[in-house]
Amino acid sequence: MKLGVIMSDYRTGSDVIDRLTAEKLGIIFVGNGVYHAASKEAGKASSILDKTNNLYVLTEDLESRGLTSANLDSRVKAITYSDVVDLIFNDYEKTIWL
Amino acid sequence: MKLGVIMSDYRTGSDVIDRLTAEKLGIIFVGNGVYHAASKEAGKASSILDKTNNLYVLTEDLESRGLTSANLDSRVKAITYSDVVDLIFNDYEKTIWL
Amino acid sequence: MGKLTIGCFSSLVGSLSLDFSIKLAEAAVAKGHTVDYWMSGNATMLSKKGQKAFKDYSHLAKPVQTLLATGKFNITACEACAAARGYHKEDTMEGVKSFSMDWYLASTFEADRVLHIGGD
Amino acid sequence: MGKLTIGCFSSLVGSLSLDFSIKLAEAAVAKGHTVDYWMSGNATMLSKKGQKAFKDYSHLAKPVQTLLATGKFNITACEACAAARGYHKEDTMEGVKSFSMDWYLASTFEADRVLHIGGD
Amino acid sequence: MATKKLLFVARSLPYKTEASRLALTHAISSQSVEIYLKDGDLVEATIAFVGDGVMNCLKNQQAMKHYGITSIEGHMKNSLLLDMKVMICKEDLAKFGIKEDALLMDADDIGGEVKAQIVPYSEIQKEMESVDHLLFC
Amino acid sequence: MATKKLLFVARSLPYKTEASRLALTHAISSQSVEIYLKDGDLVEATIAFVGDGVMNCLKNQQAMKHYGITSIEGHMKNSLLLDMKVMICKEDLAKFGIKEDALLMDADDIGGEVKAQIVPYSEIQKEMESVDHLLFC
Repeated sequence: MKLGVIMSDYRTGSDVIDRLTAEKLGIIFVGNGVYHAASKEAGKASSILDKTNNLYVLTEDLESRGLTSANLDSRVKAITYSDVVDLIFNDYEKTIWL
Repeated sequence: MKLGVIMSDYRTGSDVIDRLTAEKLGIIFVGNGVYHAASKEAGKASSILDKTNNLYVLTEDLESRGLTSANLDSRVKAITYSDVVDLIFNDYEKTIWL
Repeated sequence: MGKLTIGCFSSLVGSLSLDFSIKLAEAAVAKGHTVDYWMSGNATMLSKKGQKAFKDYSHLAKPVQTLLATGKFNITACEACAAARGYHKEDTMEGVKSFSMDWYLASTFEADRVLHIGGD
Repeated sequence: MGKLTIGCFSSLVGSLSLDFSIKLAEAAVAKGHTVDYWMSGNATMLSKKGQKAFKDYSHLAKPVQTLLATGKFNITACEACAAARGYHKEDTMEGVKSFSMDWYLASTFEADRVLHIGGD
Repeated sequence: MATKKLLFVARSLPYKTEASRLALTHAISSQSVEIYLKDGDLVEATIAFVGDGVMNCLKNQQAMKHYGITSIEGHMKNSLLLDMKVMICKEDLAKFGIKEDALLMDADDIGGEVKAQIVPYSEIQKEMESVDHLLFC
Repeated sequence: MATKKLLFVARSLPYKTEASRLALTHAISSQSVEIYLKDGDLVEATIAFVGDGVMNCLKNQQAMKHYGITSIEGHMKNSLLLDMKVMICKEDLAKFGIKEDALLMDADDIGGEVKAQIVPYSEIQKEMESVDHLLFC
């Protein structure tokens, strides 16, 4: 299964991602999910970032919150709405929203 | 300060309670907060229950979720809406909603 | 007897917080207290007239009318919050007032207790 | 080109999830895809006509009209969810249809992709 | 003639949001979907409860008594009456210490023949892989 | 002649809910509350950001550019322009590694004279004790 996960929250949903398995897994951080990609707590990055190499963050949602690519974990790629559409149609067979 | 906390959630808000200090602190579990009073994870009760001796749960919300006083931690007292009103007016000077 | 000001910001159906706040108001009024009730944010959904009662959804229009009839319950919606959601004068349930946010702040002046239910 | 079915269950203002879903629909339609858009739960708030534009609140009525004009965007509200909230025929924004929940399930039959935004 | 398979995965606690209730009512509505489709075409919906979502499956929910709304339990019963597949995650029940006798497991009393299934997470994962579309809520 | 003091405590992340935005707009509305009160009576509102709520205070929020809505930062600026007391929890900033230069600290550019204050949690606790009503959101 090629599974795209749109992660929209910061404080809930990590438990779901922890045990998901997929042949190919992608995580797109949107909404308040962007804090996983652009903030650290006590110096530590979110453990979700260790789950896969296919990590994306929606630029619009990052910038709306006063964050920029300078804040971004180096493993995460900044993308646009247009890119999200392409990921959904071309890279993953199923997409879920958390 | 005599502070009443109405705790309406299970997965968020514990961080706020952890560092609250009050001369008298009461916690009333309502909504999905009732799981703090009536469920255990891996055999352990919610750590919020250690915060004060003044612990209450709203019977209506407990029963709506299929839980009963048999599930309740022995430190928590089951009360009604009418009791909540009395706690707000008579026992605490300020009330917050988490 | 005291005055309780409740500010509710939670959406109508799908969060029982609004149901809690109305039941709390009922219990307070039953004990002789007066209640000022402020709806802001998504809680302004409660002010919409014509809510149809289904068993699957909270139906709070009726308890609000019963509370209003006691004379001990004032209910006001945030005007801008309501208009942003498409609720205008003709959409509003009977007995519900509409003011700007300072109404809520003013209500706390005389209140013995304030309960602010701040989010969804 | 494909078909995307989006089901959105989030409230109008106060959760940017609804904004996300409309912007995603815009991006999909701009690329030539078609979009079926299902509003259920509190997302039916989007179907209310007369939403006033303020700078402090999301205003999605306009992008919905622009999407409808492309002919590649269908938008339907859950009939019961809307009625429970007091939204009836006369309350509904132009171009928005109203069906029972099976419309959403049927839409997924031909959909290449489904995105279910399930809560607030 | 084709069948499309959907899996609703309910991961949220009941009542605070409508997520689990609407997952069930939407899944149930698959039963009347033919009116929109060609003869022989079908949409088949399954529902799985994971994580905090297993709390939706407790029996004796008194939501009607206290709040005048149907319980989630009632919707589960309807889905079983309609022969839908309902899965509940075994590991999550164990985490919360919930035993089978505390759960709504069947619709016997209203004539249902199908039972809810307590299954390991791995089986839910398999179901996730086999369906056409996944709907988390 | 009396003054009632309120403290709004914003503990939620911005944007996903309106909680922090409405805390600020309601607090600001204390400035026009006299029309409902007797001469000399006042309601004074203060706002504190704690926990995840400190994220509301980041500057350069581009919500208007991307979503057509005013930023939380804009509301903070307005509250400082109106001489309201705005507190931001020092320990929570440290936890997230956020430095003062990343925050909206003043409304200098629009003529404001008051600055936001980065304070230890203990000072926010003291404020909680001294006010008449506490409004968490």
